[in-house]
Amino acid sequence: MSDRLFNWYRFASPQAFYPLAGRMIPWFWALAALFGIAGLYVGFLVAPTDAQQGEGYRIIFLHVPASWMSMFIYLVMAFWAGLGLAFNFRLSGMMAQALAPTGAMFAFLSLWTGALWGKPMWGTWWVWDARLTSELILLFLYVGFIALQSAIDDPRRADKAGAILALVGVVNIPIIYFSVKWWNTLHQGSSVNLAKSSMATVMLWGMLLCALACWMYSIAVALMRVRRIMLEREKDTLWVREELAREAS
Amino acid sequence: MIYWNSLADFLAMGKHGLYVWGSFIVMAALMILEPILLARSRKSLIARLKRQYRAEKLDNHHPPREDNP
Amino acid sequence: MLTPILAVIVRDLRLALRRRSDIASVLFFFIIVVSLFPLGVGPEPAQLRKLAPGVLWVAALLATMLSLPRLFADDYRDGTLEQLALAPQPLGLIVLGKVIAHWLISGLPLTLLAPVLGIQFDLSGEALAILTVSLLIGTPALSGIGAIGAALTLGVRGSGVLVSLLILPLYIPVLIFGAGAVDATLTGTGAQAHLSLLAALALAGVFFSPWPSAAALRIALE
Amino acid sequence: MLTPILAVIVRDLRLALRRRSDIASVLFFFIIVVSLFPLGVGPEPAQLRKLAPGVLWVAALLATMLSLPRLFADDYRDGTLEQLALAPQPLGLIVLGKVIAHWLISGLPLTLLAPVLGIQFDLSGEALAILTVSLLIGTPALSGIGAIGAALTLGVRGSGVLVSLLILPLYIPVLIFGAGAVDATLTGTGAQAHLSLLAALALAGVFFSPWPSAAALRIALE
Amino acid sequence: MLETSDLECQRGDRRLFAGLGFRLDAGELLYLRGHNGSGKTSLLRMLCGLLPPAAGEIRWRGQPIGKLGEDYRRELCYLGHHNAIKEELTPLENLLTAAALADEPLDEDQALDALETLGLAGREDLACRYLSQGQKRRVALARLVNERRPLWLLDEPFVALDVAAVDLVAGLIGAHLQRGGLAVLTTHQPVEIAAGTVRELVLAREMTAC
Amino acid sequence: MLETSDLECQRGDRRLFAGLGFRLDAGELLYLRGHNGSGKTSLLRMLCGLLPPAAGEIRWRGQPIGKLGEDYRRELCYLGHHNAIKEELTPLENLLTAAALADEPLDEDQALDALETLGLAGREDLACRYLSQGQKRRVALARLVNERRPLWLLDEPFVALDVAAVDLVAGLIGAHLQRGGLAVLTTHQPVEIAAGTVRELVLAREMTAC
Ligand code: HEM
Ligand SMILES: Nc1ncnc2c1ncn2[C@@H]1O[C@H](COP(=O)(O)OP(=O)(O)OP(=O)(O)O)[C@@H](O)[C@H]1O
Ligand SMILES: Nc1ncnc2c1ncn2[C@@H]1O[C@H](COP(=O)(O)OP(=O)(O)OP(=O)(O)O)[C@@H](O)[C@H]1O
Ligand SMILES: [Mg+2]
Ligand SMILES: [Mg+2]
Repeated sequence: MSDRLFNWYRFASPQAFYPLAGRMIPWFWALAALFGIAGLYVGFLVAPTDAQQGEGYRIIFLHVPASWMSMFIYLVMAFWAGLGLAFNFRLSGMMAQALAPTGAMFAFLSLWTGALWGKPMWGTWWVWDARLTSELILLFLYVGFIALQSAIDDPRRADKAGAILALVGVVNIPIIYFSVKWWNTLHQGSSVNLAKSSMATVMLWGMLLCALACWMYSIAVALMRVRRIMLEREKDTLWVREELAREAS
Repeated sequence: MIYWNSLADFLAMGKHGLYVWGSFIVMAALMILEPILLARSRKSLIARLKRQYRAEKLDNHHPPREDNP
Repeated sequence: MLTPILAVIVRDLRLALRRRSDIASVLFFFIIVVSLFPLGVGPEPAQLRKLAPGVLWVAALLATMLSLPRLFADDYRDGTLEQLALAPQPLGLIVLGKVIAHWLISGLPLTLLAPVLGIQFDLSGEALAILTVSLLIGTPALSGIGAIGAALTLGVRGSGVLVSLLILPLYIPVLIFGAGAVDATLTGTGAQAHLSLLAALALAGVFFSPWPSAAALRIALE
Repeated sequence: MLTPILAVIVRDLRLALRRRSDIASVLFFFIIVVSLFPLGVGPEPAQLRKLAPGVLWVAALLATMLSLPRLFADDYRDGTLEQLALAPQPLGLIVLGKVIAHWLISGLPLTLLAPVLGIQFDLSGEALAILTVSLLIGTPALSGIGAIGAALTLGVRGSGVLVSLLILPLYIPVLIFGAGAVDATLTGTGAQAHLSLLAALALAGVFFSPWPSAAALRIALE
Repeated sequence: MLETSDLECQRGDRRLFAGLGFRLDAGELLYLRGHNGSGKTSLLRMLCGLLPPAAGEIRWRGQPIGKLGEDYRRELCYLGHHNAIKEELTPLENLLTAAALADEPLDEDQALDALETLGLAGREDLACRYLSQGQKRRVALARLVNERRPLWLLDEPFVALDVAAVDLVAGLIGAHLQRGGLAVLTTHQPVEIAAGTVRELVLAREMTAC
Repeated sequence: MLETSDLECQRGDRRLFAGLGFRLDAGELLYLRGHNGSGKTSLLRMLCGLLPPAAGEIRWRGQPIGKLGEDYRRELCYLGHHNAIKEELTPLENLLTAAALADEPLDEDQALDALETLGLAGREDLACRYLSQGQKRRVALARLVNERRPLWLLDEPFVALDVAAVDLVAGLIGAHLQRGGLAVLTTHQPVEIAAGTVRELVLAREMTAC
C-alpha cells in the first residue's frame, strides 16, 4: 500500500473524521441559513408574478431545490456505497447510511410540492407520467435502502447489501433527469440553461439560492447523522470513550 | 423592491395560497424537525453509552477494543 | 459457459415438477385475482374492457412477486446455495440459470394463460394478442429484477415485506409499459413503442440483474 | 384449557414481532393491491365507489391467503409441530390458538387499515364503518377456514392446488356476504342480514375448523 | 411400565421390523441400536404415538397408549432429530416457550440455570440463528434439566455435541434413571450412561431382542 | 499448499480466534478441534472463501485465495453441517445434479456405484425426504467417492452415521490422503483415519496451534 493511499485511509477513519465533522457543522448551518434567507427573500418577496401561472409558480423555489437534492444526494450516497464495496472503508458505509434519510425527505418533498403544484396547474395531484413515476421510484429506493439496512443486524453486512441496492438504483437518476426529454410528458422541461435562460433572472437567482441552502443543509444534517452513527457503531472502541469523556469536560 | 402590496395579498398568493403555503409549511417543518430529532437522539445515545461504560467499569470486563481499521 | 446454466435450469425445473403445486399455486393465484375482479365489479363490458390491461398485469406482477421469496430461500436453508457459491463457475451465471428457470416456471405459464383469461374481459383478438406478447416480453424482466430483491433479503429478518418493498418500485415501469401496450392497442395508438421499451427492460433485467444478485448472495452467505 | 391457547398465541405473536416484516408484508400487499386498482381504473368517483367493496374484500382475502402457507410449515420443518402434537392438550386447542394468533397478525391489522384505504374510493362514512365491521367479523372466518387448507397442504403431497380449490369455495361465501354488506349500505338496503350471516360463518370457521385441521396435522406427521 | 408386543413397522413398501416386543420398567434404559435406516426413529415415533404401528400394540402402565391419549403424552418427553427451536427466538425464549406449550411450570431463573448448565451462559439473549450447530442442540437439550416426566424418548441426543456436553447430557439421563425414570435412546456413538439396568434392542434384518 | 497466517474471526461483537496460522501440505490431514461454538465451522467457511476473515490471509499454492477465485474453487470440495441435498429428488438425482453443478463429469453408473458403496443400494429411486437421517448424510457423502479435487474441507462428516458408515467414510478420506490430497476435518467423535501426517489445531480461548 503506497504512503499516500495510507494517509487517505487514515483520514477516512472514523476516529479522524469525527472531530473534523464536529467542527464543520456550525459553518454549514450558517451558510444554509444565509442562503435560505436570501433565497426566500428573492423568491417570495422580490420575484414578480409569472404570466401564465400566477402566484402558484412560487412553489418552484421549493420544488426544484428539493427535486435536485433528492437526485444529487442519491448519487453521493451511491458513490460512498460503491467506495465502501470496493475498498472496505469503514467510513463510506456510515456516510451512505447517514445520507439516506435526508435524501428520502427531499424525495418526499419533491413529490409533495410537485403534487401541490400539479393540482392548480394540471388540475390533478398525480399522473403516471415518466418523471413523476421515476421520482416516486426514487423515494421507494431510499425507503428500501433504509429498510434493508435496518433489517440486517451486522453493520458490515448491512453496508454491503445496501451498497448493492444503491448501485442498482443509480440507473433511475438519469431516467428522472432526462425523462422530460425522452418522453413528451406533462411535466415541464429543463429551463435552467446557463447559455440562455428562459426564466427571468430574478427567478433563476431565487431558485439557485434556495438550492444552495438545501445543499448546505444536507451537508450539515448528514454530518450530524454520521457522527451519531459513528458513536453507535464504534461504541466499544477506545476513541469513542475518550471523545465522550472530552466532550463531557 | 418588494413586490407585494399587503400582507393579505402575500398570504393569499393569488388564488393559490393553500398550495404554496401547504408546500412551504411542510417543507419548513420537515427541515426544522430533522436536525432537532437528530440532536435529541444523539443526546440519548450519549447518555446510553455513558451508562453502559459505567456498568462495564463496575463489573470490569469487556476491555475496550483497540482501534484497528 | 452454457453447461452450468443448463444444469441449474434442469435442476430447478425438475424440482418444480416434483412439487408441481408450486407452479400451480402461482397460476391459481393469477386466475383467482383476474377472475374475482369481474365478479366484484359487475359485468358491463365497456367497463371491464377498460379494467382489463391493468388487472391482468397487476395480477401477473403479484403472482410473480409471490413466488420470489422461495427463489433462493430453499437452497439457502438446505446448504445447496453454499455449494453453488463454491462451484467453479461465476455465481452470476448460476443465478442467470435460476432466473431463466423461474421464468419458465412462473412467467411463461402466466403468459400462456393470459389470453384465456382475457376473454372474460371482452377483449378483442388484437388486444389479446398484444396482451400475450407484452407478458411474454415483460415477465422475464419481472423474474430478473425480482432475483435482486430475493437475493438482497435472503436470511434477513422478516424478508417478506422487504422483497416487495425493494422490488415493487422497480416493477412499476414494467407494469406501466406492459399495461400501456394493451391500452394503446385498445385506444388505437399502437403498441410498438411500449413493447420495445419493455423488451429493453427485459434484456437489462435478465442479463444485468444476475450480477448484483450474485454479489448479494455472497454477502448473505458470509 | 385456556393456558395452552394463550401460550400458543403469545409464542406466535412474539415470533411475528421478531420478524415484524411478515405482518408488514401482508399489510403492504393489501395496500398495494387496493391502491393499484384506482390507479389502473381512473379517478371517476362513481365508478370507484362501485368498485370499492369488491376490491377491498378481494384484497383482504388474497392477503390472508398469502400468509397461510407459513401457518404450519415453519413449525413442521423445525420439529416444533411434533412437540406441539405431543403436548398434553388436545391438538385442536393448539390449532385454535394458532388461528387466533394468525387473525391478530393478519386479519386485525387489515381491518384497521381498511377504512383508511377506503377513503381513496370516496366511500361515505357509513359505508366505511360497515366495511370495517364486515372485515372485523369476516376475517376470523378466513383465518379459520384457511387453517384447514394449510394443514392439508402439509399432509397431502404435491397437491397445493387441490387445497386452494378446497379452500376457495369456502372463502367465496365470506367474500360475497362481506362485499355484499358494504354494497347493501351503498344502495341503502341495509347490511344487517349480510353481517349476521358473516358472523355465523366466522363462528363456525374459528371454532369448528381447528378440529379437522388438527386431524390433518396428525396425518402429516405420521 | 412401557411394553410393546408384536410391533410391526411398514414404511412405503418396505417392512422395517416386525414382531418386535420389549418391556421397560422404572429406572431402566433401553438402547436402540441398528444401522442407518433400520427404523430406530420410526420406532421412537411409534412409542410417542405419532406413527401408528402397522400391527402390534404399545402399552403404558398396562394400557394401550392410543386409549390413554393425553394422559400418556403428559408423561413423555420426546426429542427428535430436529431441534424444535425457533431460530428467531433467543435460547431463553425458546426454553420458556417450550415449557409453556408442554404445560410445565418453568420460571425464568430455572431456565437461565438450565442454559448455564448446558454451557450457554452469555448466549441467552442471542437469536438462535447465530448459534453454532452444537449450541443449537444444547438449547434443545436444556429442556431435560428440569424435565420430571417419567418417560424420555431421545433420538440421537449426542449429535453435534462436543465431549464435555456429551458427558453432561449422559449425566442428565443417568440422574433421570436414578429418579426412577425410563429412557429409550438411540445413538451411534459409544456413550457411558450410569443406569441400573441397561437393555439393548438391535434393529436389523434379523431382529434380536433382549 | 494451504497456508494461513494471522487469521482472525469476528462474529457479531465476539472475537472467536485471532492470530491463527497453519500450513498443510499434500497428503496431510488437519483435525480442527474445539468445543461447541469455538469457531470450527467459521474457520472452514473462511478456508472456502465464503466468509472473509476479519484479518489475516489464506494462501493456496502460495497465492491468496481471493485472487485465485474460481481456480481455487475448482480445487476444493466443502461439506457443511447441512447436507445440501434436495428432499424432493432421489439420491441418484441429487448426486448427478451436484456433479453437474460442480462441473465434474459423472455418469450414471459411477453415481450408482457411489451410492452402493455408501450402502444406499435399493434406495436410489426413493425421494430423499423418506430417507433416515443417516441415509441423508450418506447421500451427501456419496460425492466423495468419485471426488478427485485435492482439498477436502469436511465439517463433521460423521454426524448421524452408524459405525459401518463411519469406517467407510474414514476409508474414503484415507484413500484421498494417500493419493496426495489434503483434508481439513472437524469432528467430536474419535475416528481413526489412516494418514501420513495428522496435524491438530485446537480452537479455544487459549489458542494452541501445531
Ligand atoms: C409530484 C409531481 C412532481 C414531481 C415528482 C416532479 C419532479 C421533478 C424533478 C425530479 C425535477 C428536477 C429535474 C430537473 O431539474 O430536470 C423537477 C423540476 C421541475 N418541475 Fe417538477 N415534479 C412534479 C410536479 C411539477 C409540477 C406540477 C410542475 C409545474 C407545473 C413542475 C415544474 C417543474 C419545473 C419548472 C422544474 C424545473 C425544471 C428546470 O428548470 O430544470 N413539477 N420536478
Ligand atoms: N415411502 C417409503 N418407501 C420405502 N422406504 C421408506 C419409505 N419411507 C421410509 N422408508 C425407509 O424407512 C426407513 C426409516 O428409517 P428411520 O428413520 O426409522 O431410521 P433410523 O434407524 O432412525 O436411521 P438413522 O440411524 O439413519 O437415523 C429408512 O430406511 C427409509 O429408507
Ligand atoms: N452475531 C453474533 N453475535 C455473537 N456471537 C455470534 C454471532 N454470530 C455467531 N456467534 C458465535 O460464533 C460462534 C460460531 O461458531 P461456529 O459455528 O464456527 O462453531 P463450531 O466450532 O463450528 O461449533 P460446533 O461444534 O457447535 O459446530 C458461536 O459461538 C456463536 O455463538
Ligand atoms: Mg433416525
Ligand atoms: Mg460447527
